Amino acid sequence: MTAAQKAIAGRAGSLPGTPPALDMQGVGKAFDGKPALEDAAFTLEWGEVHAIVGENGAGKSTLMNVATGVYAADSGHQAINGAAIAPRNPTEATAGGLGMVHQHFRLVESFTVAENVLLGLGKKSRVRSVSEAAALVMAKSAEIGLPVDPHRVIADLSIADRQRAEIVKVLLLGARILVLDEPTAVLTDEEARALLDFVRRLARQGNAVVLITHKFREVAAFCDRITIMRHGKTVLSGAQVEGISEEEVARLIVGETLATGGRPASRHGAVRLSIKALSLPARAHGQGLHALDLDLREAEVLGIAGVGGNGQEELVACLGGLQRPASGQIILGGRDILTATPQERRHAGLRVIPSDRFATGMIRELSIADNMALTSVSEGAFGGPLYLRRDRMRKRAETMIDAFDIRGATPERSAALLSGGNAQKVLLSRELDPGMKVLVAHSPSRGLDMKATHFVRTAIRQAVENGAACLLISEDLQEVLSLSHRVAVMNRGTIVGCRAADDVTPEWIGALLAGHA
Amino acid sequence: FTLEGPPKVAFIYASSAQDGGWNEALEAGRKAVEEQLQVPVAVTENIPEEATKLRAAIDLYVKRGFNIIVGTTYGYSAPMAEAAKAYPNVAFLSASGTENGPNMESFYARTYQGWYLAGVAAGQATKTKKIGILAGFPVGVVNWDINSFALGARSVDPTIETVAVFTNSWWDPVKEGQVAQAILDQKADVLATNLSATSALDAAEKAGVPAIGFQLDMSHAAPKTIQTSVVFRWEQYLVPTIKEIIDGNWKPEEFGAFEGLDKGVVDLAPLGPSVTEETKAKIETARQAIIAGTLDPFQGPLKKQDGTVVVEAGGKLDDAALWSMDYFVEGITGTMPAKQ
Amino acid sequence: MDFLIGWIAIIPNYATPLVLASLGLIICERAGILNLGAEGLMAVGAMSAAIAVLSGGNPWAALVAGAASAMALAFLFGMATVVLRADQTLSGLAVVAIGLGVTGVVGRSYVQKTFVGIPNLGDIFALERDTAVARIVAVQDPITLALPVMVGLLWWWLMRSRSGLRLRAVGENPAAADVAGVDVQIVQLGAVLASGLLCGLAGAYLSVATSHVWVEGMVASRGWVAVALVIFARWNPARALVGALVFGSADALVPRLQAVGADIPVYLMMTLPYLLTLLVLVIGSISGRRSGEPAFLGRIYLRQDKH
Amino acid sequence: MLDAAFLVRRQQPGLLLSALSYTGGLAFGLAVSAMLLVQAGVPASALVDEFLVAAFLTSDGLSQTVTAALPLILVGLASAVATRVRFWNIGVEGQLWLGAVAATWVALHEIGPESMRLPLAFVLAALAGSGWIAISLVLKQRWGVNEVISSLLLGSVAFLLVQHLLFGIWRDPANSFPVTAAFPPASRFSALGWGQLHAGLFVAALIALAVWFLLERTRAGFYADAVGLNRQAALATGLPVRRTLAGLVLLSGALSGLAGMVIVSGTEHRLNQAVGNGYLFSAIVIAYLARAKPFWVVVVALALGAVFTAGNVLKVFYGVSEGMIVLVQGTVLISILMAQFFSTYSLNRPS
Ligand SMILES: Nc1ncnc2c1ncn2[C@@H]1O[C@H](COP(=O)(O)OP(=O)(O)OP(=O)(O)O)[C@@H](O)[C@H]1O
Ligand SMILES: Nc1ncnc2c1ncn2[C@@H]1O[C@H](COP(=O)(O)OP(=O)(O)OP(=O)(O)O)[C@@H](O)[C@H]1O
Ligand SMILES: [Mg+2]
Ligand SMILES: [Mg+2]
Repeated sequence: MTAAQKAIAGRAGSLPGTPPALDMQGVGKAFDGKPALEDAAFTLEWGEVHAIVGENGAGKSTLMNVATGVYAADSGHQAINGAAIAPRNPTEATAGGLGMVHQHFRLVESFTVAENVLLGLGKKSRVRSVSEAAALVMAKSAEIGLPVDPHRVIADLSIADRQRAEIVKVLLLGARILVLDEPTAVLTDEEARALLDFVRRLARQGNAVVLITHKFREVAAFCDRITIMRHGKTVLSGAQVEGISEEEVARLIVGETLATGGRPASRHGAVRLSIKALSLPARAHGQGLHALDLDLREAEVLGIAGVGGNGQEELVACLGGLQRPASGQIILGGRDILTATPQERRHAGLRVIPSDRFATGMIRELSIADNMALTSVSEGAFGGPLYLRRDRMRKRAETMIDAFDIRGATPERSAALLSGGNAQKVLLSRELDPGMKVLVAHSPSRGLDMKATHFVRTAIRQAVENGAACLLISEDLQEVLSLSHRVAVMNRGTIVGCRAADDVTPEWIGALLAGHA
Repeated sequence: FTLEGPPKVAFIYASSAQDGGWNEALEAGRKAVEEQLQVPVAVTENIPEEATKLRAAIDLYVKRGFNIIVGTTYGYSAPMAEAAKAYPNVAFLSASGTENGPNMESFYARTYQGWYLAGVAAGQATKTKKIGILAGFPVGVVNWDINSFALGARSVDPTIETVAVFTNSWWDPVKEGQVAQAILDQKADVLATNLSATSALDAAEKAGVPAIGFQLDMSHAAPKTIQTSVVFRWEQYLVPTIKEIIDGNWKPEEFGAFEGLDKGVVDLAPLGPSVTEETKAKIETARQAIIAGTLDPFQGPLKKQDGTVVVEAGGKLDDAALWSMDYFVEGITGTMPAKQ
Repeated sequence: MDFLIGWIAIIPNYATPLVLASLGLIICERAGILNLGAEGLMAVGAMSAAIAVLSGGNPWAALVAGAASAMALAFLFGMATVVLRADQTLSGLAVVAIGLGVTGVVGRSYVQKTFVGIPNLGDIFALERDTAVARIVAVQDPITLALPVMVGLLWWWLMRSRSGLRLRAVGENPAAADVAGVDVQIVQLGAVLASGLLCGLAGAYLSVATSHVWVEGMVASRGWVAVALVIFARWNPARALVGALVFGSADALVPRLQAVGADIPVYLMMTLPYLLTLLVLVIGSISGRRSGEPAFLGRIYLRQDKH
Repeated sequence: MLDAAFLVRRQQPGLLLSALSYTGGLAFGLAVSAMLLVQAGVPASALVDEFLVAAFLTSDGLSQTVTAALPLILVGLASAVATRVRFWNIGVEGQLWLGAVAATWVALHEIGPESMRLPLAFVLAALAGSGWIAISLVLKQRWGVNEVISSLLLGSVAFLLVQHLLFGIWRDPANSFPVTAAFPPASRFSALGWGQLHAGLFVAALIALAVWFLLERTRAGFYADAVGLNRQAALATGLPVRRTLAGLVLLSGALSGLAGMVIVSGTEHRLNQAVGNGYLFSAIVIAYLARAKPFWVVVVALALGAVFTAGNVLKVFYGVSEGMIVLVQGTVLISILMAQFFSTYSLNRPS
C-alpha cells in the first residue's frame, strides 16, 4: 500500500459523526424454519470496500439479499445512511441507492446486453432506446476495463462474458452502495484486478462497496475491512484488513486451519488420453474449437489455464459426449471415442466433473442415493433390468455419505437441499470410482469454501496418485498451479502453449493470454 | 305389450332440449304429451351417445318406476335395444332409431315429403336456376332431404341445379354462416338449411335471398325472405302412440313408425310474405298429391348424380332403400364426403 | 375466378377470431403464463356478447361485454396462477371447463335467438360490388379491417417498446425483471387479463360478427386451434396473423370444393389445415430456428427461489 | 407487489399439511359446487345421497362407477407415463380413436380365429395408439417439433380419419348412420353379470399393476425419472435417454389405444362418433391429481368415475344440465389447484 492509500484506508469507516452507509443489526432469516441468518450484523461505511467472507452456506448472499430487498428478514434492523429502511423489494432498495451484482446473474438470456441494461434501468430512467443503452454500455465498459459487446445476445455469451455484462449493468444503475457477490469467480486475474481497482476508485469517490469473495488475495489487496460469517452469524465484524493473516481468516471461517497439500507424486506413465486436431464450429456467437491437440498421461494432472469463454465449456462437452465435434480424434485407451455415446465413454473409463453441477452433473429433484446411483444402475450394480434393488442403492449411499463426509445428507433427501460443497462431494463420490481412468474436472472448486475446496483437491490428488489421469480445467490459476504437473493455456478455442508446471511463470501465461484482447 | 304400473314417461336428450331445432321440436311433442295425456313426464338432457352413460340413465329411470322411455337420437338406438331386452315391461320409443322389437319402436318422419314441397317453393323462387342447401352429416335421413329438395325444385324446372354442402357438424353456427356464404358465392339464389341453427338464414336474409328453414318455424331469422320451414310435429305421433301404450293396445311397428305429411308429423310452417299465390297453389297441389299417394318424391325414373339409374320409370324407392340412401340424385352439385 | 374471389373474401372471417385469440395468448405467454383456457374464455365471450345484444345492447357494446366477461374469468385464472401460483396447465383446463360450464348454465334461454350483428363494410359504406377488390372488401367487417393494425401495434409494442421489453423479460427471466423493478405479478396479471380481453373479443366475434346467434359449444375447438397457432407463430404476433390466414384458407377451401362438386374425400381434405400446420412446423424446425418459446413459460416464479 | 406478503417456499411440506390443503381445496370446491347445485334446484339432502350413496354404496352405482373408471384408468396411466418423461401427450384422444379403430377392424372384418379376436384387438389397439404417438415422438426427436402442438393436431386428424371410416367403408349399410355394425360376440369382453361391468376390468387391473411395477420398481422407471427431471444430466451420466423417452412415450400411446379398445369391446360393442370424446381432459386431470403415480391414478380414476355416475343421477333426476356438471368439475379442480398454495408456501410476515 502506498502512503496515500493508507491515509484513505485509515479514513474509510472511521469518520466520526457520519452515519454508516449501511447498518444491519440482529438480522435473522430462516427458510422454512431452517435458519440461514442468526443475529447477523454488518456495518458498511462510506468510502470503503468491505469484504464478506465465509464458508459456502455461511449466509453471505442471504445477508446481502436481505439488504437489497430480495429476501425479507424475519428480524433485525437496517438503516441506509442513518435512515431506517427495510426494503420490501429490489426496487425499494434501488431507490435507496443499493445495487447488487448477484451470484446468479439476473440477465435475460434471449435479450442482448443493451436490452438487459435498458430493462435494468427501470421505468423512471430517461434512457428509452436500446441504442442509447448500448452507448452507455460501451462507455462504462471502456471506463472499467471490462470488454462487453452491447449487441450480443446473452445466450451466446460465455459465463465470463455474462459476468462482465452483469457487472456493467449494475454499475450503470448508479448505485451508491454496491454489493458484488463473488464477481471475480469467472474472471481472469487481470480482469479481476481491473474490476476491483475500479470498484475501489468508486468507493474512494464517496460510495461504498461490499465484496463477497472466497479469495483471500482479493481481500488483502483491495479491501479495507473484512467481515467473516459462519453458520449465519458474524464471527468477525468489520475488522481492518491490515494486520490480519490468511491463516487467521481461514481459521475464523472454518474454525480450524488446513494444511495445504502439494502436487500429487508424478510417475511418467503412458499416454491415456490423446486429443488430435479437435474442431467444433463456432455457434452464432459462441466459441468453437480449432484444431485442438492434447496428450494426457497416466498419473498426471494437466492443468488448462485461460480465461473463461475460450472454449473450455465446449471442450468439456466434446469430451463428455454432449457435443459432437466436426472433426478430429479423441483417443482413449487406444480407441477413438469421437462419436461414442456418453455411456460408451464411461465404459472406457472417462469421468467428467462439469462446472455447473446441477445442469449436467446431478438431478436436483432426485434423492442423494439416486444421484449416486445414476451412473452405475445401467451396469447392474443394483439388480437386473426388471427389478431395481433400492435397498442396495440406499446402503451404498450411506457408505458414501460417511466416506466423503457429506454433511446434511441422508440417502432419501433431495439433492436440491445440499449446499454447493456437499453437492460437489456427492458428485465426486460417484465419479471417483475404481473404474475411472481419466478425470476431466472443470472448475471443481468453483464457489466452494476453503474446506470444501481442500477436500476436492485432496480427492483429485489421491485419484491421480492411484494412477488416474486428470485434465483440470480452471480459470483459477492458483488451483491449476497447486495440482498440475503440466500447464497448458487455452485461448480462442485452442491450446496456445504448454509446459511443465515448474517452468510456468506469470510472464509466460500473461504473454499467451495477451492474444486475448 | 302391457305396461306394468302407472304410466311414467321419460325423455332423454343427447344435448340441450332448448337447441332451437331437433331436440326442441321433440320437446314440443313432450309438452303435448304431458298436457294432453296428463301423465308425469321427466326430462334428462346431455346424455352422450355412449352405451355406459345412456344405459345408466335408463336404469335409473326404470328403478324409479318409469316405464315409457323416449330416446331422441340415432346414437341411442343400440343401447336402447339392449335395455329393451332387459326390461320387457318398459316401452321404448327411439327417435330416428334403427332398432325395433316387441317393446321398442323407432320413429321418424318422412321429412323428404316436406322437403319436396320446399323444393317446389325454391324452384318457383329461383331466377338463376341455382338453389342451395346446407346440411350436417351425410346420413340417410339427411341425404333424402337434400335429394327430395332438389327433385321438388326440378319438378318446377328440370334445369335447376342444387348446390349441397355438408358442414360436418350438427352444431356450429359459425361454420354454417361461412358455408352459407360459400353456397351464395355459387350464385345460388335460394338457400335452405337442414340444420338447427339459423345463421344460414341470417346470411340469406342479408343477401336478400329466399330462405328455407328446418325443424321449427325459422321465420324469425329471415322475416323478409323466408319461404317456409320444413317442420316436425311430433305430437302427432307421440300423443297417440303413448296413449296406445297406456291403454294397453300398442303394437310396435316391425320396421318402426314412419309417418309423413298425411299424419301431419311433417309439415310446412306458414309460407312467408314473399311467396306468390302461384307458388302457394303449386305447393298445395303437390301436397295433396303426396297425401293421396299419387306423387312420390322418389318415384322413377330416378338417377344418381353420376347418371346411374336408381329407379326405372314407374317404380319407386322402398323404405329400406330410403334409409340406406348414400348418394345425391341428378341435378345436385356437391360431394359425398366419404365413399363406401 | 369467382371461386378465387369468394374464397379469398371469406378467409379473413375464418382467421379473425383465431388471430384475436392468439394475440391474447401471445401476450399472456410472453409474460410466462401458459394459457390453455382460450376455449373457455372464448365461450364466455361469445355468450356474453350474444346476451348483451339480445337484451337490447348495440353490437359494439356487445363486443365490450364479451371481452369484459371473459376478463372476469381470466381474472380467476390469474388469481390461481399468478397469485396462488397454481399449476398453469391444469388451471387452463379448469378455465375451459368453467367457461363451457357457465355458458351452458347461464346461456340456456338465449340459444338460437337470431339478432343483428356487426355490419360489414359493404353495408356501412354502401359499396358497389362491381370489381373483384370491391367484392372482397365489401364482405369484411370493421374488426377484420382493424386487425392488421392491431397486429402491427402489438408487434411494435412487444418487440420495440420499453414496456414490451419489460413484459417479455418477465416471461424470459422473472428474477432479472424483478431486480430491474418490474412488478412480476402485476405484469403477469395484466397479461392474463389481456388474454381474457382478446379471447373474449374473439368469442364475441364468433357470435356477434359471424353467426348472429348463440348456441352452446359454438366455439367448437377454435380456442384449441389458437393455442396451437401461438406455438406455430413462435409467439410472434405477425406470424400468428400469417398462420391464421393459412389455417383459415385451408379450412375455407373444403366446403367450397364441396359446393362445386369436386370429387374429394372431404374428411381427409379436412385434415389439411392440421397437416399443413405440422408441415410448416417441421420445416421451421429443420431450418434450425429457435422455437421462440419464452424461457420461463409455465413455470412458477418466487423471488426467493434460485432459478 | 403481490410478493410483498413474503412468501416462503416450504422445503418439504409435511404429509399432514399436504393432505389438509388437498382435502381443504376439495372441500371448498365441493361446497361451492353444492351451492351451485342447490341454486340449480337440487335438494341439499340429495347431494350426499347421490354422490356417496349412489356412486359407491349401491351395487348399481358401484358397478357404473367401476365401468366408467376402466378407460379412465388407462388414459390416466397414458398421461402419467408420458408426464414422467416430460412429454406432453395432448393427443390422448387421437390415440384412443386409433386404438378403437384397430379393435373395430378386427371385430368387423372377423380377423383371425374367434378365440384370438380379443388378444389380436388388444395388440393392434396398442400398436395403433403407439404408432400414432410415434409421429409426434419422431417429429420431436428428429426435428424438435413441440409435441404439445403436434399431438394436439394429430388428435384432430385422428378424429377426421374415424369420420372418414364411419361415413365410408364402415357405415352401417342398412341405415347409413355413422355407427358401425355391432361387434360379433367374439369381439366383446364378456359381461361379468354385474351391471355393465365386463372382463376389461381384469385387463385394466393387470395393466395398472404392470405400469406401477415398471415405473416404481424397475430400472426403466428409474431412467424415466432421471430423463424427465433433467435430460442433460441423464445424457451426461450415460443413461439411455432416447430409448427411455421413446419407450415411455410409445407406452403412453399404447395405453391410450387400449383405452379405445376397452371402450368399444367392453361397453359400446361398436364404433361411433362419440366414444372418444372428453378423455383428454380426464386424462390430464387424473395424471396431475395423481402426481403421475400409477397407484393414485387408479384411485383418482375411480373417484372421477364416481363423479360421472353421480353426475348422471343429477342429470336424470334433478334436471341438472351438462353445463352445470362441467362447471362443477372445473370449480372443484381449480379449487384443489389453488389450495396447493397453502402446502407449498408459508407466509412470513416480517416483524
Ligand atoms: N432461497 C433459498 N431457499 C432455501 N434455502 C436457502 C435459500 N437461499 C439460501 N438458503 C440457505 O441458506 C443458507 C445460506 O445460504 P447463502 O446462499 O447465503 O450462502 P453463501 O454464504 O452465500 O454461500 P456461497 O458461498 O455458496 O454463495 C444455506 O444453507 C442455503 O442452503
Ligand atoms: N428493427 C426492426 N425494424 C423493423 N422491422 C423489423 C425489425 N426487426 C425485425 N423486423 C421485422 O418484423 C417482423 C417480425 O420480427 P421479429 O423479430 O419479431 O421476428 P424474428 O424473431 O426475427 O423471426 P425469427 O425468429 O424467425 O428470426 C419480421 O418481418 C422482421 O423482418
Ligand atoms: Mg452466495
Ligand atoms: Mg430474430
